[in-house]
Amino acid sequence: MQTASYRLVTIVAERTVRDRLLNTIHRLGATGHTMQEVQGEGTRGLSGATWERPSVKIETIVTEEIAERIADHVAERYFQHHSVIVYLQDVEVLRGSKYAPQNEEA
Amino acid sequence: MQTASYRLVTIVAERTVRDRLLNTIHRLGATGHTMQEVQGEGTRGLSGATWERPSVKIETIVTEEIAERIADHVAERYFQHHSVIVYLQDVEVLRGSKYAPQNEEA
Amino acid sequence: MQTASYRLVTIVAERTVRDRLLNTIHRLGATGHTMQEVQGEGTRGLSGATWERPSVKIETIVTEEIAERIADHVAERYFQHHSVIVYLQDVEVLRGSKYAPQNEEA
Amino acid sequence: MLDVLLASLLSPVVLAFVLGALAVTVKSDLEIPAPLYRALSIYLLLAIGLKGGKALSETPLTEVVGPALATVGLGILTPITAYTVLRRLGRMDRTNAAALAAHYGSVSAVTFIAAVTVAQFAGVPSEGFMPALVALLEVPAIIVGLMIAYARGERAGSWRDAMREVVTGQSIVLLLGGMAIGWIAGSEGMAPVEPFFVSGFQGALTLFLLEMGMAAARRLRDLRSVGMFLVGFGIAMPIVHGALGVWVGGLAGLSVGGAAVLGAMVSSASYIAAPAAVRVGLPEANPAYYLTASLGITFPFNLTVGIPLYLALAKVLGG
Amino acid sequence: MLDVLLASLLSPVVLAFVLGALAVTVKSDLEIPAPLYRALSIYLLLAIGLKGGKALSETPLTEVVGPALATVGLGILTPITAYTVLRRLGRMDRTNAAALAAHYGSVSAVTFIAAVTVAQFAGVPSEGFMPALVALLEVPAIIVGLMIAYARGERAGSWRDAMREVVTGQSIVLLLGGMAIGWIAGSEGMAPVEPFFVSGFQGALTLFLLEMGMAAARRLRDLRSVGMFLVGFGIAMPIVHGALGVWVGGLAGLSVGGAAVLGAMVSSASYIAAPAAVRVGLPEANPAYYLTASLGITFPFNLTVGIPLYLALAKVLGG
Amino acid sequence: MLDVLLASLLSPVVLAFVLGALAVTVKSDLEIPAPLYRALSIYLLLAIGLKGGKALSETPLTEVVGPALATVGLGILTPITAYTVLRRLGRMDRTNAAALAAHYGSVSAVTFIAAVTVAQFAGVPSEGFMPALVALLEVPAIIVGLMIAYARGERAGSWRDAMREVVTGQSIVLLLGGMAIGWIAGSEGMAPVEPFFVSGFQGALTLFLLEMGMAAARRLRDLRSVGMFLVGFGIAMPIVHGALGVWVGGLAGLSVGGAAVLGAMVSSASYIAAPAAVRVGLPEANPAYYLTASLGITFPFNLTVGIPLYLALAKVLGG
Ligand SMILES: Nc1ncnc2c1ncn2[C@@H]1O[C@H](COP(=O)(O)O)[C@@H](O)[C@H]1O
Ligand SMILES: Nc1ncnc2c1ncn2[C@@H]1O[C@H](COP(=O)(O)O)[C@@H](O)[C@H]1O
Ligand SMILES: Nc1ncnc2c1ncn2[C@@H]1O[C@H](COP(=O)(O)O)[C@@H](O)[C@H]1O
Ligand code: NA
Ligand code: NA
Ligand code: NA
Repeated sequence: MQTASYRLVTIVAERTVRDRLLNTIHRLGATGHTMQEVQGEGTRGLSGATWERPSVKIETIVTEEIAERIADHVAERYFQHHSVIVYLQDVEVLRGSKYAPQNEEA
Repeated sequence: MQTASYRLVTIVAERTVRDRLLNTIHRLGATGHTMQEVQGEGTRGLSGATWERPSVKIETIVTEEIAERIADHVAERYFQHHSVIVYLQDVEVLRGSKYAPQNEEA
Repeated sequence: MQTASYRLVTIVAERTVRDRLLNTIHRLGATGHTMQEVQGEGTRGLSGATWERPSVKIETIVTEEIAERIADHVAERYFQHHSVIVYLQDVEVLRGSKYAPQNEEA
Repeated sequence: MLDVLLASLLSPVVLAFVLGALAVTVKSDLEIPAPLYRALSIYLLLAIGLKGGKALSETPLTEVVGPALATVGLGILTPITAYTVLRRLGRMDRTNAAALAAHYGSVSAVTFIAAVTVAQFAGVPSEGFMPALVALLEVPAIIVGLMIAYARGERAGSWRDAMREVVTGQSIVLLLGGMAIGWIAGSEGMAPVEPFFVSGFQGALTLFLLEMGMAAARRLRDLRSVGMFLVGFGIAMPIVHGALGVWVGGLAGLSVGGAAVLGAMVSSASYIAAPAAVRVGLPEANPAYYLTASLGITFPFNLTVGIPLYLALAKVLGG
Repeated sequence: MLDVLLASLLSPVVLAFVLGALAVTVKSDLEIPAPLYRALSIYLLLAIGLKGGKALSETPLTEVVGPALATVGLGILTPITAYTVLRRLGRMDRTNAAALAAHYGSVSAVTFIAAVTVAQFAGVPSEGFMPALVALLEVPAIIVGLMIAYARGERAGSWRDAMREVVTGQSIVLLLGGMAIGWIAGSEGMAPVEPFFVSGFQGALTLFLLEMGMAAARRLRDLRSVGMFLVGFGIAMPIVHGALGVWVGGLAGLSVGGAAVLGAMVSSASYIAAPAAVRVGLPEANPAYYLTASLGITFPFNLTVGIPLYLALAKVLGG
Repeated sequence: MLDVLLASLLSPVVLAFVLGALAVTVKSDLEIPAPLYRALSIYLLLAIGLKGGKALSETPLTEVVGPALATVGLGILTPITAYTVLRRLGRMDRTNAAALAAHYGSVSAVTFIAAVTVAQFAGVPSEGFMPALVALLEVPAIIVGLMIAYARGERAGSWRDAMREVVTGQSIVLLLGGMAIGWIAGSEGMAPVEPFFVSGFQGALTLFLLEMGMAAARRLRDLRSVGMFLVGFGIAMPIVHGALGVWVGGLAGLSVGGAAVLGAMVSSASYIAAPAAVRVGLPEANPAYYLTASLGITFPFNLTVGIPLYLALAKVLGG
């Protein structure tokens, strides 16, 4: 099994910022993302309750460098006023090249 | 990018214990959680199939100490008779203070 | 808190291969799995959009050895022509024995 | 008898159940989205309640008392018969026997609906207040079943949580709530919502049974694991309880149709309210037993053979 | 008056709302699947639009102009009154006051529907083109509310994004879109879809209000955090705005029923369009305030007491 | 001709499609919950089947044989014509040409429904057993398309899995299953479920097309990537196949309406059954091609211009 190390960036955000977040992520170099609807609770109270649009959890596997770019951008642009959190983890992926922009082997 | 290290506690549980679990988690010091509906299979067979209420996956980012408290509580209170699993991972978060009770900087 | 180290294998795949994937995973020794519907975007474009069947994210906690078997199988069998990705992470679980085939203590 | 059997077997509702089972057998990728299934069950329970409540608002209480008492009595008796059979003949451990007792004492709303439709079709409509009896039959058996278990020392589950689960469970809330609404609103107030809750009912039920058929077929795969005795139990017990229900229903003054429907109710095994309560109150009981028996064996049996049988019996006793 | 109050209080729609609230209070495990709730709200908004559009296609424009202008006027005025009250009497900070102003100036579609039903029932049906007024009332107030906030320097949110959110929001698209469809198709084209969108409407609304009741009850838990003043505001402001709406509606030439419905619309607080826009345009505003007030206090008040009140007022003024 | 064109263009169903497309264009946050979309497609397919089955139970088999054979013939012929055009004129690689052939040989259920509605409206209703032909037309083309591909050496996908996917696919199961149910239950048995499956049909279709419009609009964004030839193909091929269908339908003894509907069926491209099968059998084919062409180009074309065209043609040939 030939794996490569990448970063898994997870963003949990209220629905209103979803599309802007997705655009940014891909603009900053992510080659893909996986998304699901979630409900959550945090310092701003409940989010994604039935009667409002569900919050989303966005996961993207990227290089260390792009991960930082994404995290920084989200922090600066959304933290102050939106229900958004970001966290990073290491992952080993197969087909590493898949997750690096213009497929430079990772 | 200024990150802090925390623990990501993930609990997958049958629906019946959901609300009790959420209360406990927050009582034990979690500042928030993210939750989604899942289907699963394990030693107790299928759970969350269509005709019954879906199982839930609860994720909470907490300090090492609170993570242990939660894990221990779940183990002792639910493992014997309920479809519940718990696992822990390290995560790097932005805005570390967010996840520590009464915001003591982490 | 008495934890054991295992591998968390995450597979994101288009719906058509779901059942075959689940069978394989369990055949290769997984004792369980957790699954949820997701939407995604990658090199093959969007997957799991409204009008088609949602993609799935399958997570299974297994031993290092089984993790490799699963990853290799998926890579060889699905990568070329299907929308499938796989990544691995370390997790600490309670009740380690639960995730090892024929319950040999981990 | 035969024509009724055929008519009920060949109704779209039953055929949809068969189609669902077939779809699973041929490994079709047909899948009913879970939210649709849940939406339908909420709709069906609320609709039953509304209809029952409206009927109650037009029925003199005296007519209801007899059948109501009979129903509660059966709800207390049947879990005990079931438990005894399982322990004596089945040599089953106490916990699982008690869990199954709770299921077979309680009632399956869908079996009830099917029975009402068949009776209607057979020209012997049941009383309009029958849904009230469903609500009455659902709870006691579950309580009795759990009591049997708790009567025997230490339990993993929580009695209080289990009771709360029973009385605040979705099916009770929707049934009783719907009945209250229908009763308060009366036929005049109900008129505007009837196109949705009454005309649409049979169709929604058809869609619901499509998924039920799929769920039952999936359950059947566990048949081996539950053993032949449970299979026999899942067929014989309903017949006994059904006959009992028909007989008592007649004594309590129900019409032929009403007695038949009560028989079907008593014979049926709960697979929504009871499992939820048992998971909380008797978590150590094995779901494979009570789900396979109630959903995989008894429900299909009643839907196809049982209901016409109870109807025939009611005609014999009642005519 | 009283009979109308009772009739509206005891309609299945309102009772379903109460049932939902009760279910939350007794901690029932009843849960409306989120997709069902969203499906129902899409259905209801589209249905309102379709009905309104069909009605418009049969109404001479001249009849609509007056009420339309009056509605827009009220949509601009009411956020200002609300803002002033909140700042002067409530000593509330500018941001939250502006956010609440946007909500109370805009309209709640469900309150509108309930009002139409009650007026209908009370024998004073409202004009068929009323849905057009809902679309007209929804937007301006939100814009005014945001303008008030943006008029005061630096903002976290984006004015452009907020405007886009308002005018391309789901409720506007479905209302206006539905109206366009209904208007173009006309009564002949609409006929085939009416069993679905017209006959089913009241029933779907009942199911929808079941969840609304649950949401409102959950919101009420935050009551403490919002303070007594907001509670008073959530009841007094609707009465003032409602009376104003009834009065202006009458002057604009609406029938008694129409004036009552306009009153209900003006008095109501948006909890779908406005929150969405405010989250984007005024993210620093606290949702606990505007959601609890509009969903937890004003909506239930209007549904139960408000609407009959405005109707009575309309009869007095109009008769 | 023109009045029919208008009538069909201005029907709520088509207008809803346009509204959906517009919503995407203006970047509205309108979103149809996926489970609702799936629920609607299950409902529509089952409803078509039920109606068709009921009609079959009332039709002498002899009337059906001719059209049935004609349909199967067209299902075998059209994928070949499509493949040839794509290879010869389009210079497209074998895999993608075969994939597209499977789609254009098969049928789009929604196009079928729309055609039935338009014919109905135009006063030339189609035969009641037409849904049976949909089931017949869906499968063969997909098999032929895959055979063409597999005839040419090593394949990534699995022929067996693909075949299983085709014949056990959700649309076939629901169509055939529904037909069986409707046929067995007959008009008497169907009566109770018709308010749900028949009266509600057009409205549910409207909601469904709202999402279809959104999906088509999103697909159109990929237009650049698929190239001008495919756009032309997506419009010209349906016209040719449609004309062929109308002509053959007439020869096979279908009424004017029936011939027109068969034309629409033959001209349409599958976007549910075919994609599912192709993903399994020809995973190396590029979805951007077959989805954009069938969903983004051919479907809208048929819905707006195609259907009235085939109807006009049928009148000319038939009258
Ligand atoms: N400690 C936490 N653990 C997991 N998820 C969290 C945590 N805190 C916040 N979240 C998620 O992030 C969302 C926004 O958080 P907040 O801005 O604090 O309300 C919440 O709705 C949760 O879904
Ligand atoms: N090995 C595993 N990997 C991932 N999830 C699991 C695993 N085992 C159990 N689960 C999840 O935990 C739930 C309860 O497990 P169990 O109590 O073993 O039935 C299952 O329904 C799954 O969702
Ligand atoms: N970089 C990525 N990060 C997260 N998920 C991804 C990534 N790339 C692909 N995926 C997921 O894997 C699925 C298949 O990817 P692909 O085969 O590249 O289209 C996508 O639909 C996404 O759900
Ligand atoms: Na029973
Ligand atoms: Na207002
Ligand atoms: Na075709």
